[in-house]
Amino acid sequence: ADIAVIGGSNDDAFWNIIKKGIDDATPGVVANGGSVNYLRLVNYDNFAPDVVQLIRTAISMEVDGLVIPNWVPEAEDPAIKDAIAAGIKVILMNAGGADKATELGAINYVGSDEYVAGLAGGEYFGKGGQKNVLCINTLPGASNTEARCKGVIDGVTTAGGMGAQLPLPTTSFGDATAVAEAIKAELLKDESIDGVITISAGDADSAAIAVDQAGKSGKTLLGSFDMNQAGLDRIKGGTQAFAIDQQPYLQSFLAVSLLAAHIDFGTDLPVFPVLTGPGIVDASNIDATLAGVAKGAR
Amino acid sequence: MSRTFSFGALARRPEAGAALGLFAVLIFFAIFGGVTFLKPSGMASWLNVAANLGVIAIPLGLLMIAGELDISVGAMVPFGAMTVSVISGHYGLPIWMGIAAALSFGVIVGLVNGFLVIRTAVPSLIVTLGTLFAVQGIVLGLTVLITKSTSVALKTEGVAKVMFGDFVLGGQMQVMVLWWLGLTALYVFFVHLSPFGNWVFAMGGDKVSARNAGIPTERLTMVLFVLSSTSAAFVGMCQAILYNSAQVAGGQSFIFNAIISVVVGGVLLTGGFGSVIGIFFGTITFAIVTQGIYYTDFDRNWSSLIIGVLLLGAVLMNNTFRKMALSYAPKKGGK
Amino acid sequence: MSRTFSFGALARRPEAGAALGLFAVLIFFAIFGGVTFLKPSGMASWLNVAANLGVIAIPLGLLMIAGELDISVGAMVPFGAMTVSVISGHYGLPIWMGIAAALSFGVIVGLVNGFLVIRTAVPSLIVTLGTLFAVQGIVLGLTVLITKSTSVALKTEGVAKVMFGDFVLGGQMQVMVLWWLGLTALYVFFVHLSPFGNWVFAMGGDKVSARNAGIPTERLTMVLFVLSSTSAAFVGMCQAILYNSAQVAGGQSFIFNAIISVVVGGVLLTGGFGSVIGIFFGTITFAIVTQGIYYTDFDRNWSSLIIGVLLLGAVLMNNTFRKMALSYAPKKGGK
Amino acid sequence: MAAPILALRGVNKSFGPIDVLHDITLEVRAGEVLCLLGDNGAGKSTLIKIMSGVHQPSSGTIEMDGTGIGLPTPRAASEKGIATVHQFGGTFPLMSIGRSFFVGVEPTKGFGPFKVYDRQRANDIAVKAVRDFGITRIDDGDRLVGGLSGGERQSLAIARAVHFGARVLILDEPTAALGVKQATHVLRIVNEAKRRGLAVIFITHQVMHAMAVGDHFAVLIRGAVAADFHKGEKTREEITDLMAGGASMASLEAEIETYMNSHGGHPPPPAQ
Amino acid sequence: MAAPILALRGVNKSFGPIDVLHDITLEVRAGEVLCLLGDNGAGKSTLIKIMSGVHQPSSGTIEMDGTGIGLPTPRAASEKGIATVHQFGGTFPLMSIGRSFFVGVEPTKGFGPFKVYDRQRANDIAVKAVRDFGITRIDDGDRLVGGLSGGERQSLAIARAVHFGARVLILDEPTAALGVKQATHVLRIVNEAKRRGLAVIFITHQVMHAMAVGDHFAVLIRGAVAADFHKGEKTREEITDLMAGGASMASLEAEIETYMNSHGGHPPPPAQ
Ligand SMILES: Nc1ncnc2c1ncn2[C@@H]1O[C@H](COP(=O)(O)OP(=O)(O)OP(=O)(O)O)[C@@H](O)[C@H]1O
Ligand SMILES: Nc1ncnc2c1ncn2[C@@H]1O[C@H](COP(=O)(O)OP(=O)(O)OP(=O)(O)O)[C@@H](O)[C@H]1O
Ligand SMILES: [Mg+2]
Ligand SMILES: [Mg+2]
Repeated sequence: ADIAVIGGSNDDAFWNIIKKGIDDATPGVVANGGSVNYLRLVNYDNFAPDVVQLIRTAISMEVDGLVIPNWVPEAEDPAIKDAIAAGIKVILMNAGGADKATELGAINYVGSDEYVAGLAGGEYFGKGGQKNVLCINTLPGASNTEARCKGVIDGVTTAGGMGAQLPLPTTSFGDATAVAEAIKAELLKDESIDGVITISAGDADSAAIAVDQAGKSGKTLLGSFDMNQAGLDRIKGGTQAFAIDQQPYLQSFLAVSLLAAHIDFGTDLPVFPVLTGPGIVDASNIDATLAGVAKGAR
Repeated sequence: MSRTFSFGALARRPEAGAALGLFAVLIFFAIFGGVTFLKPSGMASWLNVAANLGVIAIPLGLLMIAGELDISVGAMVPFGAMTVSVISGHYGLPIWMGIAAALSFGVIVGLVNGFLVIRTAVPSLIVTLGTLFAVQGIVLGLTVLITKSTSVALKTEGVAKVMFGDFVLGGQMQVMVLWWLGLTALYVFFVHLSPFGNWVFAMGGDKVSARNAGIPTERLTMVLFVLSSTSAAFVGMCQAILYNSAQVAGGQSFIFNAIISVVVGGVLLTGGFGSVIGIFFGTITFAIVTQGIYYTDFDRNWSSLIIGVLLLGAVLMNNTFRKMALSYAPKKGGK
Repeated sequence: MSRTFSFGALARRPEAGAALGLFAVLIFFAIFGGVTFLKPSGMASWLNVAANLGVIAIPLGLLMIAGELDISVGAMVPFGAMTVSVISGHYGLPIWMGIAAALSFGVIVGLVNGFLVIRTAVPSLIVTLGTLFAVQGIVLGLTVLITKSTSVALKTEGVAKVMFGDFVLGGQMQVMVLWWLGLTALYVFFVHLSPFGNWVFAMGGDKVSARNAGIPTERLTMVLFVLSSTSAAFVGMCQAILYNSAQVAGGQSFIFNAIISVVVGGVLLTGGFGSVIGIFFGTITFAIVTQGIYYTDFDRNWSSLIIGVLLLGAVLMNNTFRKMALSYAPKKGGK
Repeated sequence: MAAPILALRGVNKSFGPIDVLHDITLEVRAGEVLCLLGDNGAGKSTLIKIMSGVHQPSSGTIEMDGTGIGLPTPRAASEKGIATVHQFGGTFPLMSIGRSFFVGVEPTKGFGPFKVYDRQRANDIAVKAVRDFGITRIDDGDRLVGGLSGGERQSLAIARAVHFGARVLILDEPTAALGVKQATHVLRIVNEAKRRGLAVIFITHQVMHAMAVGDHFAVLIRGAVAADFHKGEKTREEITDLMAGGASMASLEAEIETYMNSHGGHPPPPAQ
Repeated sequence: MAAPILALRGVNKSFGPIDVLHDITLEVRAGEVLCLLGDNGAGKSTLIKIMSGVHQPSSGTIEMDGTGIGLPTPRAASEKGIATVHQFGGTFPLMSIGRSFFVGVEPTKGFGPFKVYDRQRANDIAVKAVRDFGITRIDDGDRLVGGLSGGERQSLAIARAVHFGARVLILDEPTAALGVKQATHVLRIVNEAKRRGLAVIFITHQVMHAMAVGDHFAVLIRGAVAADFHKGEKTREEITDLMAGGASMASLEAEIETYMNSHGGHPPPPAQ
């Protein structure tokens, strides 16, 4: 089966782990005479139109199957319906959810949900007794990052605390110091902040410094969405509380394998939806995670 | 027109380099991208990208021919999208009101840019960098203030949907492609056939002399800035209607992409030289390069490198052609 | 020096507008930002941002004084960070090798930029836009090829950590602040006291005349491009050491931020006018505006708007001062 | 005799605090060449910019055929038949000869909203005008102006003004950068324009050129008309003195000779 | 007699396929003014650019004091005592008078790596040099060049060349944009330089200026030396003809007079 997978930007670490899952699933597809094509956004600047453009590109390639995150339902749904109408089998991955899959006629949903992942993070803070959590959004306005922060805020609120989002202007995107100093400033200004979570693993590097600089190590817990080596090192060293992991490797590996088997052999998985996360990586499971990281799968 | 064919006359046209570049890129991807790349559905894939970019690139290119630059288009795309979504999506007012508002804001920002450039002698790169940030701030601030969210849904039906945000010709091609072709034809008429175009070139060549020659340079500057920011707002608006939603973020990639298309299209950054057809070719070239890579087996991670090398190559080629144009003398035997 | 104080002489210095702007911004945030903003920890917050930006902004400003522009710094920051992380983090080679490699790549990209600008008559905006994309592509492609990831961790200890990526003076201030102050002093010496600086101004004023006057303009252009891209690689390298990790993405904000700082600092985009101290003030002003907002109660969503308005205001103010400088005549009673 | 085509009455001009022109009254008649003389910075260019609609006078009036008019823009001036070649610029390096010639007054064909620029006609007229001017090497109106020599470009600008100068032709130092042959061409053109009944205003720093074509001379000194006289009313030496801003100078050659002698200058070595 | 300070022997120069200079042989001696004459585009500026290190000859040699030298850069030329005022540019509008004067040869004080630009000395020397030139309105070396008039700027550029021109001073159309008074100043400077024993190369399109200072004349026609003669060897009319590129022309005034008459030109209207 010829399968197209649509994914996030080239320089986004998360979507490179997705690529690892795809690469590992590809030999199986190729062995049965198929191919896998990973279509990625160049950047998140023109998000919805670019995603839809990729769906259309996949349709034009006349693939048999499509693995697609449903990030912006209003925009993507018509295109996904067109794909299904053109006879393409679709699996939603990473974003969308079971209800959406049913509604669109996709064969399954593999993944987690940005909002649910955020919720899990918020609850983790709540359990730890954190009362005032700040969600650092370095890409304000993008729907996936907004959903993450919204989930965190809702999670903390249900647990009896409160949360807020800190949107950073584009002038600080990619400048680790500007991000760090912005977080530090907020921590200095509002003494009661006892939890900080960043929407990406890279921003957590800045946040860790900011917490330290504000003199609040130990008092303010740090969490992050997604993870990188430096973040895991911090978790192991105790300067970061946790990272929310969607286990992206599983998402793409399972989605591609399930879809190929469905098209080639007519198999169906009774599990619906297939949830790969959110998994929380903290001191309790850090060693196993580090082993996976070494192989590029986490 | 009535002259006989001459290779020299052809080579010194501003679009000569761009046409060659387009040709090279087409061949390249036809070989490495396989047959789907050239099938109607494959063509639609890069034509759609080219259309959205091209509607912005042509007026931006005219500004560059006139010696100015407009960075603020990067904020006008989300501004246009958000305006129509807030008015017709969030408030549920008629879609025509949203469209009118989006375009009016385009006109207003263009007037502000033009006014600041004319009144202060500040280079337009800096002025529009200022309005870029200001408009970004306004879009984010107002949207959150009004809708408590940064993403607003919009449902459009009827004529407006068909006119601005639908697929045509077999459901593959965005209606934007038709707008793009129509607008390109209009621009070609105005820039290369009507007297108006001559003024733009004269302004880019030497602004003081142009004014002394009786050209209303200030009004023309205004018109060009209005054209570019309204076009950007128009693209944003159509995207919101097509994709049924608008996000606050985004649009910034249009800045560099449009500049690249214009320069690949043979326009001189310092003004006074270029053509609409060249920009048209440049936009298609850019779209083919960015989309074509999906049809090949190349590692996607190298796409930025390919774009960078393409840009440098195109600029060097255009440079060669421009030198040919300047040193061109009609007779072979002539002194 | 030996003259008596003169308000006129003060007002016509390139940094006059920048100094006034800095003063205005300081007062503004001292009022709205409360006392934490001016405490050592608060000051460190904007000084750190200013330092990272300033190390890039000054050489970029010199390029702008010399009539050129370098957009590729936006890719050099992640390039520098990634080089040191891959070499000393991924491969585990000595940190000094990573540092040397990062700086060498800065030199190489600078040489490529300079060479292309000198050899082809293409404006440096376009040339460096090309290298921006090319370097971005190389960083992404190579990093993924080598490390299978886009984020690489780096653990540094000992002298290198202290020298490049640590906190000093009570643990609040990045060591980069010291680098920045030291480099600024060096630049002030070279640009305003040594003969070298005169050459930069002459080049920006009229390149052909400068060459005819015996200034080695080509070598100078090379040096300036090398300076700017190496400085950007240096900042990236230091950030990687400080934050123990490097990402492929990011760095692009440095482009516009540095240009804004330079222009707010009173440098003329068209070349030939400006000062290092002005850029220094401009950088601090920019850092205060972007960081100061976190100490106030303003809605963070409006920060872009505030930055845009600041930029426009500063540019207009500088314009006024420049006009004063040109029309300045020494004697009040003089004809 | 007839009323002057163009007249300034009590015109003042200041840029902010700087007064550049004081109370200028000047007339120019059909078939007459008015030479505007004066030192660097005397205000000659500013004066003719007022007559060509580039600047507005701070006070005073402009009259055409005896009635007061306004010249709010360069376009208004050219519509009234006043054509000007300014001191700097005037051509567009990257435009074709035809387009450059017709900038701002493009010839069109077709009708209504479908009026299109008539490239063929523009090229033909431009090439003819330039060739009439003695530049016979130009025969293709599509050639870019940037490929022409400085003298050819200057000739193009003057040919353009002559072509559109229906009634008044203003030339600001048209011969400054030209060689002897080209300068002679320009002087010939000035005479030809005069013969056709145009009023010509001619600015130059070269006494010889002024004497060769001028009928009427006006000398500006520090923004005021210091002298206004007709051909034959003053000697060449007097005119030279006036052009030098009123400083009394002996004849140029004589002065230098004296200077040399008084300094014991080395005489030129004999020929080898 | 002494060997020429500077000599070109069989110099050719082409830009790509375009031959601009053919086999030029030319000498200039101490205390002598060589006037370089010729039509627009004859190659005068190209020739002096070779002598000032801007361009390299395609073939041929440059000799100084009888020995062959190379002038690879403008800096090499100025180190050998050759100072040039080029036809266009030469000053920097946004720089101070002092800095602009010393561009490329900044005076320093201090020692070793701490040599700093000596602003006070640069300003004093620059102001004095310009004032010696007759521009007495300038008394502050910190003023920006952009605030000076065109004539003042040109004077600044020439003053600079005179100051640094240790042995050879080259002036490319220095009087083209100048008023009569300023032009006289320049001619006086040329004579002063000659008196001090400098060799001067002077390019002009104005016969009168050439005759006023020249000891030795070289005429370029289409890139070749068409005539090379000394003061008094040719009449003014002959020189004018040569300057016009060899076209035989009657005296300018006479020619125009004739033209007028043959066209029945309107005589100037009588004085009012
Ligand atoms: N736009 C302006 N703003 C301020 N001052 C000006 C402006 N234009 C001209 N001036 C001043 O007015 C005076 C007269 O300038 P103008 O150009 O008319 O002189 P000119 O007689 O044409 O001199 P030249 O023979 O050198 O061309 C000069 O001192 C000049 O600096
Ligand atoms: N860099 C160059 N490349 C190609 N051609 C050139 C270049 N520089 C000069 N030329 C050509 O060489 C010829 C001589 O030019 P040059 O400037 O030496 O003339 P000139 O005698 O100084 O004329 P003018 O009196 O107008 O200043 C011209 O035809 C010119 O177009
Ligand atoms: Mg003038
Ligand atoms: Mg010349």
